Amino acid sequence: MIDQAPAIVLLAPFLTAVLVVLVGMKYERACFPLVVLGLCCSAAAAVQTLLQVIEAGTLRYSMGGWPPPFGIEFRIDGLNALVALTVSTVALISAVYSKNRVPEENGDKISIYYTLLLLVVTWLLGMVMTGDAFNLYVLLEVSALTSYALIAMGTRRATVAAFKYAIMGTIGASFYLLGVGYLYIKTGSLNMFDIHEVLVAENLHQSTTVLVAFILITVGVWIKMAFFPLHAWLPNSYAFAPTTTSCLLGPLVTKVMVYVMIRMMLTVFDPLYTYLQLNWGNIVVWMAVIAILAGSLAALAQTDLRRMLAFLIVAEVGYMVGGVWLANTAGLVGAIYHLIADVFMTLCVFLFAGIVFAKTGKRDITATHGLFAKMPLTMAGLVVGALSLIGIPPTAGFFSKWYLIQGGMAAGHWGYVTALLISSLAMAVLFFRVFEYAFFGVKPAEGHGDHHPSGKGKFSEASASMLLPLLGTASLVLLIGIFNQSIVSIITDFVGQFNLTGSIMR
Amino acid sequence: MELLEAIVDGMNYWIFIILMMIGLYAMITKNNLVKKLIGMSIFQTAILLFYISLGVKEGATIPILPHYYAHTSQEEQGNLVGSSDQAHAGKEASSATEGGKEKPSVAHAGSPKIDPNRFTNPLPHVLMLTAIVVGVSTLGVALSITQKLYTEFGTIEENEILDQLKSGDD
Amino acid sequence: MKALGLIAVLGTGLLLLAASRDFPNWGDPSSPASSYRLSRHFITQTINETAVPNMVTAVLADYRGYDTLFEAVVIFTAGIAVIGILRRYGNRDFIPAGGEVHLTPKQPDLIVESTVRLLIPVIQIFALYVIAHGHHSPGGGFQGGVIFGASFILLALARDLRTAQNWVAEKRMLILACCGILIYAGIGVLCQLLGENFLDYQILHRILPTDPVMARYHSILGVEIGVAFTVTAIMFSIYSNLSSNGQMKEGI
Amino acid sequence: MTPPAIISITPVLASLVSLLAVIPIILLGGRANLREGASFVAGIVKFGLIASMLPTIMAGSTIEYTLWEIVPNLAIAFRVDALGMIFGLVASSLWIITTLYSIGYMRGLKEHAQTRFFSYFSVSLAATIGVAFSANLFTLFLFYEMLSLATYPLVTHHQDKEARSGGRTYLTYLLTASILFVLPSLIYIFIKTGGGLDFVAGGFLEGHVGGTEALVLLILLTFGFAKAGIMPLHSWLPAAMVAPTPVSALLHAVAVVKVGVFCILRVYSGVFGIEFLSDLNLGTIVTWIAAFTVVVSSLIALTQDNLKRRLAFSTIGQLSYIVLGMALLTPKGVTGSMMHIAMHAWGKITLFFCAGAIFQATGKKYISEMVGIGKRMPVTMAAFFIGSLSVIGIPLAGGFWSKLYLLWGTVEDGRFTMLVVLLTSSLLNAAYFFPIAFRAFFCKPEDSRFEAKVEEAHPCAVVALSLTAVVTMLLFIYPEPFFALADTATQHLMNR
Amino acid sequence: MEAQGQEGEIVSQFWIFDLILLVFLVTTAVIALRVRDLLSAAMIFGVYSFLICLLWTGMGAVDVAFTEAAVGAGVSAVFLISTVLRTSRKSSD
Repeated sequence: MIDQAPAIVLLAPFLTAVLVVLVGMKYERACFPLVVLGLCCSAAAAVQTLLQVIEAGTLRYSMGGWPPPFGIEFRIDGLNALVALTVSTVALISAVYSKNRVPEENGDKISIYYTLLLLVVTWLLGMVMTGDAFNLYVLLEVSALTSYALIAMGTRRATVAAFKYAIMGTIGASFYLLGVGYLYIKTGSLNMFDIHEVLVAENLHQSTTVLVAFILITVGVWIKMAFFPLHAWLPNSYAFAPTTTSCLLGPLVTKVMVYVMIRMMLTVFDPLYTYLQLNWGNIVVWMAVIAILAGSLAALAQTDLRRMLAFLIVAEVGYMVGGVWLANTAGLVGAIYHLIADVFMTLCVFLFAGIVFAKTGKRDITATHGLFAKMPLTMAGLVVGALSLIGIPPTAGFFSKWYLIQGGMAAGHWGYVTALLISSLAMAVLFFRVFEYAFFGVKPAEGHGDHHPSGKGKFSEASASMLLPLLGTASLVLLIGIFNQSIVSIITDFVGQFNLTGSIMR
Repeated sequence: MELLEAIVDGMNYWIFIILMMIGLYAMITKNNLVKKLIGMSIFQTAILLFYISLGVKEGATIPILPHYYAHTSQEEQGNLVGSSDQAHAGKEASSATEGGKEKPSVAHAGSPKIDPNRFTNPLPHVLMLTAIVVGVSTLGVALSITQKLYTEFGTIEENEILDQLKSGDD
Repeated sequence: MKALGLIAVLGTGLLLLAASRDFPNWGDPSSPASSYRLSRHFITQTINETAVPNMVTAVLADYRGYDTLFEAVVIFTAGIAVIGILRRYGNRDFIPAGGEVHLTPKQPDLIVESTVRLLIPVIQIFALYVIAHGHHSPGGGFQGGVIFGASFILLALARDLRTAQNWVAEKRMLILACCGILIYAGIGVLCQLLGENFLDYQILHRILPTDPVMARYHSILGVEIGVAFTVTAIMFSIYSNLSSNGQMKEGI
Repeated sequence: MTPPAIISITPVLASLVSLLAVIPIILLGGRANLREGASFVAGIVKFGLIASMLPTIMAGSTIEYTLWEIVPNLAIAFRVDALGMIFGLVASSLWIITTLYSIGYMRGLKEHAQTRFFSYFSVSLAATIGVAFSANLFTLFLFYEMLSLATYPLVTHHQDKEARSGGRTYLTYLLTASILFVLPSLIYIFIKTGGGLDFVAGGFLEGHVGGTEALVLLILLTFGFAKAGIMPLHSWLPAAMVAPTPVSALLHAVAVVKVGVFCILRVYSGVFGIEFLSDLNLGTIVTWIAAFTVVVSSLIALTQDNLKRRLAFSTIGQLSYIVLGMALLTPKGVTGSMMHIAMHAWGKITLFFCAGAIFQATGKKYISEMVGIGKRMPVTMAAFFIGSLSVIGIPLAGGFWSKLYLLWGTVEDGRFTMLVVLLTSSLLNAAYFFPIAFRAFFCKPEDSRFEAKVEEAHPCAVVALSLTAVVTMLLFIYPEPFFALADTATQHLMNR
Repeated sequence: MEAQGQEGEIVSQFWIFDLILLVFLVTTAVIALRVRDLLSAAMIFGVYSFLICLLWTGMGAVDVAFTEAAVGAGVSAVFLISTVLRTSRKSSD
């Protein structure tokens, strides 16, 4: 009996999406439970896959039973399995969160919205699992396509942003496609692992074509992940999209693209090629430094809460790109761990922003006025997410920064280390500004006077479907931080196969 | 004549690059949204052109087996593949192909052995079929966004939309 | 913006040009893309392994069937996305910012209508032929589906969107699209249920009265039909949304 | 001589108990008496737990417990030694008294959000004890950050404009310094030593880093623990005086600032090692920085009219005594600096209690308004006088002993400049404290209300401040426990 | 074998046909982007698609050509036209 878990990870949300269209025509209220059920199956299968990978090493699943390179193959190692689990968990959380938001924001298109949501999850999962370079292109383009729709279902600013995203996203995906074509012309293969074998066996690393392919793929992926000078599409898209959309796409899309970059750099091209032969690490890390600083500073200048968070994503992308290009184990482990940690902490703050928007109808940072008194649990969720973004132990964000800084120091790249620290500070300023609004919002009667005993009546927390995901994510951020060793050991196993310099301190 | 051939040889690559540059330039600089999208389509077809070009083989025909191949080999395949395991057969077949590489042009009409040089490479075609579909889907979605923008802003000129956003409250 | 765009474009062009000197000769049969075992296997072995003479169809629907499933879902996604973005339900008084676009009302034209009436069945039969004959000639589910969808579009263009909608209502189209996807994915899942990988058609010989190779052959046909369903439905759905600006009232 | 380590969970419990106390405090939020009862119980349990470890530590042993290995080679681990014990004892005993005092103060002023106040108070204490009992630099850093964050709501308790700007300054200084200076040094040390951050009596950095690196690390770590208030990173302390007085008292005279100097002491002794520092002659640089802070802050204190601000600047100076004593790197100096943690804590908290009591009873904040106040609040002002004695270092109060040892340390090292600095600063201390007490008792009050009969603050507050004043005097007569602990610690550190 | 010979000849002379097509292709692409009337632009884009479909037939990619004829010259053009009619025909550039 062949193990089907890897396929189910993908098929569950996909088939549910089709069902949601059919069922949604008649019974609109059945959509939400169906979505949650589908995503639960997916998450369970992802857990199963991860466990198998931990137990038995790389897992292979040939679609159509054709052995690679003839067919398309899933080759799931620790990295895929971890990221897939992350994606499906986030999808599940956002789906639960969407229960009240979707009817409110897109009341007449509930089933359509849910279908698109499930489809985008399918695409993202597919991207994470696939071992075929061309298949990845299809998924890349289609996940973007679905995102355009999910974003364009928001306000009119979101529509403008979606168009911009459509143009830039197509350019990015097309660059990637060209890059794959350039690889194909030299190797004749499309399977990622097979391409790598041919590249090594025929010593194609000297060829200009392969170099151009590398540049095209990297630039294409950078556009998609909003790496700093190419980030123009991101802030407005995530700031003005429907709440659930930004909760789902904001954390995931950029991170999945970082995964694609890592996969391309390490698995398709060789680390020897990307790190040693090209030797661009220094330049790219400096670009990452600029991205981190620009993202953080731009975030400081925002007054719109979600726009501010969107700029944080730009900064976080800089973290990861820099970490990967540091070209040592600690940096790479840090980048991958940060990928996972950042998904949850970004999700946490986006969920918070959504709750604030739902409760107050305002997008501004000042909308958080006095929330500590009114919604203490919600604020607790935000505090965890924010502390993690700032990098305060024992949240997940601290440990990712810990490894990244180790990587930066081991590579002797002090600019990167400084940028990380400065951006931590910028985030501290950002979030404490929010905390201040939330804390000082209620003017106490001339500073004194005990109004606590009557305080219980004025609590007005968000509904459970919004609050529980936030608290769940917050506790995940803590758990990922506290149990970071087990995650890091999976990542280390993955990174270990590339024999990079500088092991992480044991 | 040789010079001409040299040009002709690289011609498709040249044209692909030119078309791609035209499309990309239109995507970046055109102000009208529909124009941007036309540029996008041209950009995408340029990439298709590139892929198809690299599948071309001198002296090869379309990747559809003529009838005589099909019939003979269908008789053959009864004992070639038969009930044996599929993946196993795949391996066998591929090793047979490796052998064929050393002595090409063994193919003659009627033989079940197919000369790979007689047919164009089908793989880029398959890929580009998918890419066309993706392209038209993107175009459809982008056009619907354009229409939505028109209903919301009353224009499909990018600068006018941005001006409205700057002056507007939302 | 223009200068920046020009620089970006020229940069990309130069980059691509730089590599093209390194390319194998035009049409060289020994270029890596053509001589690698992947391409050779597809050319020489498809007939043995799937019994389909059209290699493109075989590779599309079998070797890379997983990709093609997504190709069909791409179309499906696009259809849903267009509905999501554009569709406006109900008769709410909605005045777009640009004002209502008034097209000149369509005059019934005898010649056009009769021609179309004559043409549509022919087109549809041709579409069916393209779908069914995809194994032996160019064509397949996707092309056939587009042609089939185009026949409805033609109807809507010649008569009116409402007339076409009477034939194929919006919901029915969506159901058709879903069915297409379900046929495709269903075949894949069936293979899983029989104990093989997703989309591994050869195992279907257990329930089909054929050997494994012919099982592949027939499954490819089934898959193509699924694709055709989806493409037909979605092409028309996108068209009707785009041409009526999401109102589904009057087309162009 | 390595004393045998005892594995016991007691230090963890000691830190946890006040963290857990938050739950009953929140649950009992509505009923003030029970809520504060819970605080009390937690305080007493905490003190009991710490005191129960005292005999073991006095015997020269240590108590260790590794809670959780969070990153390979990096654990949240606890270890109690003599140095940590001094600090733990001071902080936990003062918590009980401060709770008593804050009941009086908060009720007297009818402050809002008292539940929140007591909850964060407990959390801060948990963090403080965590710092005291950390076994490695990482755990130390963790609790250090926790303390910064937990005290923020306390500092900004009034939630008005002034509190906001004060809180901003407070967090900006503390977080900036710790993230920019401590964290990178931490990781750098981690990489250089190949994964060791555990405090070792003689330091573990020797052989891993060169002279210049050591200097840079030393400076980064000295300034990074900005809670120690070494100039120029001191401005947060006066700014944080916007907090309610019990907070200022416990956190800014005792817990927070002492955590800062304690961290510096720990790093000097446990990371660098006294011998390593003196080999590289790095102590001198720090003594100069500290000496500068001592003199300048005393001069600034002279010019302050706001009593709490004057106390704040006095604290900055006194903290630098401790750093200075450590940086002398002589046995007597180190002993003196450790004792000064305890002695100054008792003295200074008395002074803050008095300032709070005055404010609560009369609403006066400025020294110029306090002329003749001794007639109205004799107990408070008497306690104030005793507190001043201790801080200045005059016999009859505990501060005398620590200052004596500090002076002895300078002589031992032959650093007469430092001797002069210490003496000058003592004079300055006297100059800014004595006039207050003098004018309170012997001048004719400008405010006629002071003529009236004796009217002290809320009884809880008075009891608390009398208690600390008495203890301050007792410490002069019987400094034995702290002296013995400091001596044990010094021997342990100096003899490797 | 006969068939092969014929094909070979066709291929050897194909470049003239190819060249003409490619020149037309670039021209139509430029015109489609230059013309100010969007309806014309959409039409010319249809022509462009048709040309590229011819080119692909010449290269032996019949399936792709078929698809491009149906999708590019057919459906895409209709989509573009319906959008143009539903929005505005005029373009500023």
